[in-house]
Parts: sequence; structure tokens; C-alpha cells
Amino acid sequence: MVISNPIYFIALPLLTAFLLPLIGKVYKPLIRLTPGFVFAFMAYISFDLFLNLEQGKAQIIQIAGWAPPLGINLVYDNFSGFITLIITTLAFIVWVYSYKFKKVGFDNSKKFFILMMLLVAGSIGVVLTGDIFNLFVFIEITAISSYGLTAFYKGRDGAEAAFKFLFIGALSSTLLLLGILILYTQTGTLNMAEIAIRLKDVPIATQAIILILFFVGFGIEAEMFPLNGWVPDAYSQAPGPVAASFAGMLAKAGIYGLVRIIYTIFDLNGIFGLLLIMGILTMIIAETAALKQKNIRRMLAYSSMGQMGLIMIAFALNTKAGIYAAIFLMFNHALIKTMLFLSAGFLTYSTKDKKISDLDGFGKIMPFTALIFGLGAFAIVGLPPFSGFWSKLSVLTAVADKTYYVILATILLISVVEIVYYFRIIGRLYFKKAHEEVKIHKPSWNAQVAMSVLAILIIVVGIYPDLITEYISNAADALFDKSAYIKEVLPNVSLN
Amino acid sequence: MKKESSKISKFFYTWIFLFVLWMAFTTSLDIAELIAGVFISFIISLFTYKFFTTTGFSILTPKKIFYFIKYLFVFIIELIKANFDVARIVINPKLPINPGIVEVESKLTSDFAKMILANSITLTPGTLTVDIIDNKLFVHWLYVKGTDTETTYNEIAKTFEDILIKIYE
Amino acid sequence: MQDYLTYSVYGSAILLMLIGLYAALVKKNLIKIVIGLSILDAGIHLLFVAVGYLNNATAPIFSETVLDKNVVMADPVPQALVLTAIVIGFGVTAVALALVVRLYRKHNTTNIDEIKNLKW
Amino acid sequence: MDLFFIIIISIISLGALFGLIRFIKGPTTSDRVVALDTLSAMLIAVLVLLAFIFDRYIYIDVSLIYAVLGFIGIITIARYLEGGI
Amino acid sequence: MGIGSIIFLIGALIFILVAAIYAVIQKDLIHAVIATSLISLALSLVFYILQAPDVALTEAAIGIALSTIIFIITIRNTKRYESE
Amino acid sequence: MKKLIVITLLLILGFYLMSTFISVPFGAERIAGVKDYYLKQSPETLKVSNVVTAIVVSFRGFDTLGEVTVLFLASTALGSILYRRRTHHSGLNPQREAVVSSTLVRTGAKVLFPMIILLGAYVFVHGHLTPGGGFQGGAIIATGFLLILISYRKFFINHNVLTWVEALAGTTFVLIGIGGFIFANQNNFLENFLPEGTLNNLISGGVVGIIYIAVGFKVGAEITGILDTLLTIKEAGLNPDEN
Amino acid sequence: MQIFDYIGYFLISVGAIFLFLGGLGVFRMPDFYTRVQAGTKASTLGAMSIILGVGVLQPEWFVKTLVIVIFLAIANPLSSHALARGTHKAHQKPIVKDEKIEDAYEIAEHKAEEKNIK
Repeated sequence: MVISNPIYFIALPLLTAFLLPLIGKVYKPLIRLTPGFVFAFMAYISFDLFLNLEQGKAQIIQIAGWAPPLGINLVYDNFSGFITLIITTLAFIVWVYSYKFKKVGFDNSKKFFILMMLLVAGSIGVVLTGDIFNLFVFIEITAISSYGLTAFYKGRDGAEAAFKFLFIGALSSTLLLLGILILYTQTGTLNMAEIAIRLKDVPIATQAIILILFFVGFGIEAEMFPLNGWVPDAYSQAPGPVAASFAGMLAKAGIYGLVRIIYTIFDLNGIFGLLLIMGILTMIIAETAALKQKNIRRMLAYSSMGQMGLIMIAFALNTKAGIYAAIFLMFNHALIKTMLFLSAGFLTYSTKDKKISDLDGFGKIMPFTALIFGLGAFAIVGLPPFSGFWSKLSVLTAVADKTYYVILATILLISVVEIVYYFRIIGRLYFKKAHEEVKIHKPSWNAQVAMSVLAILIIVVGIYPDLITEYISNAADALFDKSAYIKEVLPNVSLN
Repeated sequence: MKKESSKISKFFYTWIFLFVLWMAFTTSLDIAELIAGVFISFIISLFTYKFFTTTGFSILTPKKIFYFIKYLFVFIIELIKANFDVARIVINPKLPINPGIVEVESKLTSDFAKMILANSITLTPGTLTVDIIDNKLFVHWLYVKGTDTETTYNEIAKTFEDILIKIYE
Repeated sequence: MQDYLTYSVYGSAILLMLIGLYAALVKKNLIKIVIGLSILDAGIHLLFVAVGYLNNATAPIFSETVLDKNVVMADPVPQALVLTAIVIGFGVTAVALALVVRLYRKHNTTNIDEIKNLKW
Repeated sequence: MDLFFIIIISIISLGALFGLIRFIKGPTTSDRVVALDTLSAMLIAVLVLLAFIFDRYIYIDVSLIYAVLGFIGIITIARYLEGGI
Repeated sequence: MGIGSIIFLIGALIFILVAAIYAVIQKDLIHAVIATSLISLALSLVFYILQAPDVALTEAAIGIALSTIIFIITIRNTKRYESE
Repeated sequence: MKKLIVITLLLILGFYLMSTFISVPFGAERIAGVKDYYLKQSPETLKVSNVVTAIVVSFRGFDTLGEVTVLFLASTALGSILYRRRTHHSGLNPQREAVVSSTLVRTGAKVLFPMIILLGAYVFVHGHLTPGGGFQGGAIIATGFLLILISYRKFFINHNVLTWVEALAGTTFVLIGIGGFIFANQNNFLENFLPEGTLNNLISGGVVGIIYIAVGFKVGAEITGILDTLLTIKEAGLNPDEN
Repeated sequence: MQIFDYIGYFLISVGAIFLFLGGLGVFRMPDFYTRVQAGTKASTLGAMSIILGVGVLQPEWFVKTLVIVIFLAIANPLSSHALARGTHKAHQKPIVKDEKIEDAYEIAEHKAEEKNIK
């Protein structure tokens, strides 16, 4: 019990990040090794905890020994546990991929791993915390580390992308802070469960204002429509593994925060309509924009936004099937997008503009990486037998259950668009002649391992979806059942 | 200039000075506060004593302390006297001023003494030290009564410097 | 009196926020944008502390004269939150200014209209 | 006694208002910094005065810190003006 | 809250707003930065009157010197004037 | 045109915010919330007189850990965004270096520096008794270093020392947290495992004081690092691309 | 203890008047140097006077108020001086009514520069 405690998900990466500069003074290679050990340990704990967590139960971790409404608490339930599992696993895989990262030397790899470590810690903090202001602090941690990571390469336009990101991020986090303040003035508490109880007495108009402020605050990391101007720039300018972890961790943490707020705290009918509209807008705009892109990283970024839109739609259905579909989508999106970004990073390693047209004939030049990319493309558009198929199927059935046929048609249409642009690339990879004198950069063994692991996961889940469906359905239960959450956090408070 | 004091003298001077300052901050005679003060001022003086003082304990002779107190009195009187002067000018609708920058030669050698002199000159309204180059002070004067070094010295610096020389030289 | 204070304190805090937002959204100069963001921050900090104030309250510190538990004390929670928010705001400002310096080195300008490698 | 403090406070506020006008009018950077310097000296006094009015001894720390830190900001700007940083 | 405090409170709020507007419209960035410093100054007075000495102290420590200097260093590394 | 749209939007936002905040009049008694517990628990259970400190360090100590992390992150990100000089004043603009500050400022800096550091130490040691604490004390210490840095442009801050202070202080914070995990009654992260002492005494509040001291060191080192990085940016030229 | 009260209130009143005069001086004086002269110094004295007045009224606070006053006495002239020097180096010259008064500092700086060139 002392070893497997959710607190380590946050305490350990922080401790390591603080210590990393010192470790570097002792023995330099440790700078690259230590994060790996920590991530592996975290992944181990998260498996251990998640598999031992009973269905419908939650583990409440009080911090500083104060019972929930007083102190900050972490809530490790089926839903947050599942997301934590995804994040920790991905963190480890990204570490494996970037283990040899940076030919630039010791000082930079130190900074890279510190920022990466804190990005992971912040994302997990967003997922686990049960306190609204603490959520804001962790969002700031993820945000600042992403600014640093986006501007990491000096040669690219990283600084520009990062400034754009920072501008939107600072604005929206201020508005989030404002929302927290209004919430506090109305309820007198910051604990999410207690807020959920007390919010019944708050006028609807005030609730709506708070809600809009929260939408703005989380929308930026969830890549929601008006706030996602930073996404293509940041994804295309950041280092490869960073873009992968933005898609895998940052976006997941953002959407998690959003739905946690919506499902657990608020009790308004209008929310889901708003989320639905936002999701549809995000999806349509992003996917059509993806069609036009020439830069492969930008295309993947827009595709990622489109997927987030789809996730929002699924969450907005407000049914158990919808939540189930959304969580399944989150899982798939995290794995597949990471894989796509990692492989695209190697495919375009030596080209300057990362253009799609530079990929002609790479299927023969770099067979392994191109194969991985192809797998990812097949999986993300939702073709069987990959895992993406099952999630898309469940989304469609969930929408159909709600009898939103227009939305169903839209999703199908958008899927066609998706297929078009992904297959365009696959066509270039395999059926075009290569340019002359292409420089290639073979992935090192660790990158190959990382990508293979992801590919195997995708295929295995695609063939045996039953492996994880039970966990996902538990997670959906945990999110859907608001009173259970409140009961777990505040056992002594009677509802009604 | 006299030769610098020994390291030990400087160190202990810094330590005791900081400790007294700590006691002024806390204004408490609680034993825990005192121990914390001794400890913290010890650590700070460890890495600051080299430049905090050049004199060490040699400044603490009875005669010098006496002159220091006398200096304070002179300073306060000058301060009040000259402040009313400025009040007179500011309230007067015609603003009777005749400003300019003049040169004052100082006989002081110690940096710290020069700082005290310059600060005193600045704080007594009517005069403002603009810069010090070697032993020349450049002073902005609200009502210039003469630009030759003798007048300026007598008008601006003499009252303070007579006492400062006794303390620092 | 009370209404009057409500309007003036909250009103000026909100006005301050709006001024900052205006600068951040309209101005073209990068440093001006960062200044706008910090004014926005200042406004929100003011709002926090104003919400925490109670009539005839004293600071939430039990010291020599105030050991009596019946004294009205200002709400300590917004104050504690604002401490965190100020420090976070400082960190964000520092990062933003570093990015401004980077952008200036690359583009030799601080006007966002002239920095558009990535289509603003 | 209240009346005494109200008068004192009004006088100081009036002085601060003049400082603000100078700050707005300028015309040079240095003039504005002088206004800032004057205002911060006023603030230090005001903080101590308010500590007395509120009758809380611990509030004085704020004033102490202002006295120490305020001048560093001014020196920084001065160093910028002379081209030193 | 006594009348004396209210005078200071309202006065400081006026200061803050005037300085903020000034900071936004001023084309010389150094002047704008000095204005933000003035905002911090008045803001910490407001915090003090609103019985938040902790916050006033933080605002003083960060707003008056540190925030100002990082802006000034940035300006000396870039351009001083905001162009049209 | 754009300005008009923005102003209209802002006015709408302002109107709604104002109408929201009117419902909580300035200074009126609020809904009973956690603050009453805090005001009661802090002097009684925790023996910390400054309730704000109690909240920042103990009740919501996790926020503080996050906050320290944010500053650490900012200084790291700054280092990765900008290049710092490697060695002692290479790459500085010689013209700027030639403008030495006046003798008076330098002498004043020498005399005031130890006092400012002492003041910073006073503020963070007394975080649980008087206003102030780790952040404020750290910021004051950093300002003291700033004074030295701007008066002596050749002053060289040893980044090794900064790294050590920063790392050790951060580690102390987390280890105290884990200490609560191991030694305290309920085995919670950051829980107090030391005797509380008596109210209004320097030694009171258990781990609160120690955490605030660690925070003070860490914040001081971090802000000093940020300032030094900013003050010694290379004058021109970025390193060539590393992709 | 009546007498101390009177002293305290007197000091506070004097301080308030000087603070006002400081503001007025900054407002009225014709150029930067004279503004520093009138403004910051009158306000320094005013601040010191008010702080000491409070210290006299509350004897337990006296030590700390004294510390503040000492800090003010060291720090404020320094900042005025640094500001004046910086302004002068930024080529902003004081106005003079009497043309015969030469700017001694400027002359000295010129000499130093010439020396450097040689």
C-alpha cells in the first residue's frame, strides 16, 4: 500500500525533475536513464493500482492529512485511473523513443527531460486532483512546460508557435481563474465534490457564466474550436516526441478536466448542447482544414483536433454508451496519434519543410517506418481489424441510439474526408516514385522498439477488444455516476 | 588611508551588526529567535563580510561613536533647516531658484564615508549629488552661490565633512 | 455606503481586467501584449482580494493583539489562492518575455503583423 | 481623533495626486521615475500610518520591505537610462 | 472600514485605473512599464487596506522590482518604442 | 473596426461579470464555507498564527508544491528558450559593460546586500507568524542579488551553487512530504509529523516553518537564476540549427 | 505620557505636510533635477517624520520604525542620486537661469573621454 499510492504519480516526477540537474553532475548518462526508470516505475504502479481497483470504488488520497472539504485530495477512480494508465504508458514509450534524443548534448537533454517530466506530472495532476484550484495549478504546469517544449528547437519557428500558445493559454487560464473565483464566492469551497452538492442552490445564470469561463479554460488544452489556433503551429514546430506527447497527454488531460467538470460538478441541461455544438464545429473545421495541409505535421495536428471534436461529441451525448465510446476513442487516439507522430518524425527527418510531397516512395526506402505510419493511418480512420474500428463503431451506435441522425451523417462524411487525406499519404508512400537523392535517417533501435510496441498494442486491441472493454465500461460508469463520486470523496455527507 | 583590518575583525563586526539588525527585526527576546538570529547572521556574514566593511571593529572607539552621534544631530538639524527652505521655495509662486551643477572637492578617502557624505548632501534639500569621480563630488545646487571650489566646499560639504574626517580618517 | 463600495471596488477591478484584455487583444506590439496580460492578472488578483474582504475585518493572522477568537477576520482562502496566482503569473510573464526576445532575434521586430511565418 | 487622521490622509492624498499628474505629464522618462519615487516614499509612510490606524504591529513588515525594495526598482531604471544593463 | 481607509482605497483605485489606461495607450514601452510598476504600487496599498498584508507583501516584492526589471531587460534587448 | 468589436465584446463580458459579482456585496457576510474551518483549525490544531500561511503550506500544500514547480519550470524553460553565456562574461556587450555604475551605488550595494538577505531570511523564517513567507522571502533575496548584479556588471553568479540550492530545497520539500507519508499518524503526503509547539512562537507549526524555509531557498535561487539568465543573454547571433 | 502623544501627532502632521509639499514640488518644479531636489527629498523627510511619529505614539513599535527610517535614509538618497546620474548620462541637461554657471560634471566627463581617446 505504501509503494502503490497514486501520490507517487506526482511526487516522483517532481522529485526527479528537481534532482535531475544534480544527477547530471554525478554521472551524465544518468540524465537519460533516470527518467526512464521513473516512467517505468510509474507505469508499473499505475498497472498495479488500476488492476487492483474494484469496480465502482475510488481511492481517495488526502494530502497533508485533512479530510476532503478541508484539504486537497486526489481521486483515483476507474475513470481517472484509466487515463492515468494511458498517460504513464505513453510517457514510458515516448521516453524509449527519445532515449537517444538530442545529439545536441547534455545540457539540452537535461532541460528536455525536466520539461517532459513536468509535463507528465502536470497531466496526471490534472487527471487525479479533486480540487478545483489545484486543477488550475496543474494546468499551468502543463501549459508552461509545453511552452518551453514548443520553443525547444532554436532553428524552427518554435518561438512563434510558443508565443501564440502562451497568449491563448494565459488568457484562458486567467478566465479559468475568474471562474474559480465566482465558484468560490457562490459555494464557499473549492472541493469538487462539495461544490457539486452546493451548486444546486446557485442561480442558473451564474452557473452559466462559470461554465462558459471553464469551457474557455479547458478548451485550450482540449483543442476545442475557437481556442485551437495554437495546435497546428505547436505540433509542427515542437520536437517529434513532444508533438506526440501533446496529442497523447496534454489533449487528454484537457478533455478529462472538461468532462470531469461537466459531469461531476454541473447539473445543467444546456451544457451538453453547447459541448455538442463545439464538438461538431471543431471536428468539421479541423478535418476540412486537414485536407488542405501540405505539411505533414500540420495535417496530423488538424486530424488530432478533429478526433478531439469527435470525442467531445461522444461525451456530449450524455448517455453511458456515449461516454464509453468517448473513452474508447481517447484510448485509441492517444496510442495511434502518438504512433503517427513518432513515425512521421522519422519519415520527414531530413526534409526541411516536412511537406507531404517529400514522402514519395518512402515505402521502399524506409519500409519499417512507412509500415508503422500506414498502420496508424488505417487505424485512425477506423478500418478493421485495428482498434480504431471498434471505437468508431461504438461512437456511431451511441449517436444512433440518441437518434441524432444528422450528426451520424456528419460523422460518416467526415470519416470519408479523413480517409481521403490519410490515403493520399499512403498512396504517396507506396505508389509514387521516390525523388532523387533523398537523404534518409534510419530510426535507431529504441525508436523502433517504441513504435513496434504501439503497433502491437493497436493490433492486439483491434483483434481482442474484450481485453479492455470491461475497464472502459467501468470508467464510463465512474464518470456517469455523479453521486458515487461525491459519496466516495465525502462519505459523511448525505445527498439531497 | 589606513590599512584594512584583519579578516576576523571584519567577520565578527559583520556578524554582530547583522545579529543586532535581526534583533531589531524581531523585537523579541525569545530564546528561539535569538538562536535563529545567531545562526542566520553567521551564515550570511560568512559570505558577505569581505565587502560589507573595511574597518571592522576599529570603528568602534568611544571617540568615534561620540562623533557619530554628534554627526547624527548635525545631520538632523541640517535636514530640518533645509527642508523648510525647500518648502519656502515650493510654495513661493515665483520659484526663486538659480540651479546649476558645481564641483565639490572632498578630503575623504574611504568609500563608505563618501557615501555617507553624498547621502547627507542629497538629503539636505537644495543639493543633490549627481556623481562622484575620485574625490570630486558633482552636486546639483538649487541656488548657486558661487562656483569656485572654496565656496562650494564651505557651503555644501564642510559641516558634514569636519565630523566625518574625525570618524573615518 | 456599502453599495457604493461594492460598485467602486468590483467595478474598478473588472475595468482593470477589461483594460488588460483590450491591450492584449488589440495591440500589435509583443511587449505591449505581455503588459496587457499582466494588467489582466492584476485585475483578477484585485478581484480575489476584494471578494475576501469582510466588513470591519482584520487580517487573518493571530498575533499579539488579536488572540481573541471573536474578531472578524478576512477570508484567508482567496488570499492564499492569490499568492499562488501571483507567483504563477510572474513565471508566465518571464517565459513570455523570453519568447519575445527570441522572436526579436529572429525577425528583428516586435510587431506581430511582421512575424507571420506561421500565419497568425 | 478620527478627524485628525482624515485630515492627514486627505493632505497626503492631495500630494499623491500631484505626483500622479506629474507622472502623466512627464515629459521625460526621468520625470516619471521621480514621480514614482515620490509616490513610493509616500506609500511607505502611508503603510505605517495605516498599521497604526488598524493597530496591527505585524503590518509594519510590509512597509519595511517596501523601503528596501522600492529603491532597487528605481536604480534599475536609472541603470537602464545610463545604458548599463 | 474607516473613512480614512476609504479615501485611500478610492484614491488608489483611481491611481490604478489611470496608470493602466496610461500603460495601454503610451507608445514608449519604458513609460508603460513604469506605469505597470505604479499599478503594483497602488495595488499593494489596496491589498493592504483590504486586510491582506501577505498579498500586499507579495505584490510589493514581485511587482515593484522583479516584474519591472524583467520587462526592462527585455526592452533593452528589443525595441523601446511601439511602432504604428 | 476590430477595436470596436473587441470593445463591445469586453463591455458585454464586463456587464455579465459585474452582475455576477453584485450578488456577493463587498464586505458582506458570506456563505459558510471552508474558511471557518481554516480560521478555527489553524491556531488550534496546527498552531500556526498566520492562517494564510497555514492554508498555503498545510491545508493546500499541494498547490505550493505546484507553485514552486511552476517557478522551477519557468527558470528551466527560460534556459532552454534563451542561450546563457557559458563562461564568465563572454558574449556580453562590451559597451554596456563599460558603463560602470556610480561609486555610491556600488558602496551602497555592498552595505545593503547583507541587510537585504537578512531581511529575506527574516521574512521566510517568520512566515508562520507574520505576513510573508517563502515566496516573499525568496523574492527579496533575489532582489538583493539583482542589486549586486546591476551594480557590478562583472559579478558572476555561480550557477553550480544555484543548481545545488535549488535541487536540495526542492528535494527537501518533496522529502518532507514523503516523510509525512512514513512518520505521520495517518500516513499522508505532506502531513505534519513534528510536534506543533505553541502558538505565536518561532518554533511552532511543525513542518510548516521548515517547508517555508525550503520554499524560500528554492524561490530565491530560481528567481536569481531567471534574472541572471535574462541579464546575460548573448548580444547577437543564435547558434545554428540543430533541427 | 501625554507629552509623547503630542510629539507623535506633531511629527505626523509635519510629515503629512512635507509629503504634500513633496508632491507639489514634483508637480511645480521646472525641470528634472529640481524635481528630484524638491520632490523625493521632501517626501523622504515626510515619510521619516510620519514613521517616527507612529513610533513615538506606540513605544513598542519604536525599534522597528527606527529600522525603517534608517533604511529610508540610506536607500532613498541613493536612488535619487542614481536617477540623477542616469539622466545626466542620457544627455538630459539641467536648465540654468544664470548662463555663467557651467555644468561642472559635463566638463569633467568630457575631460575623461578625451583622456580615454588619447
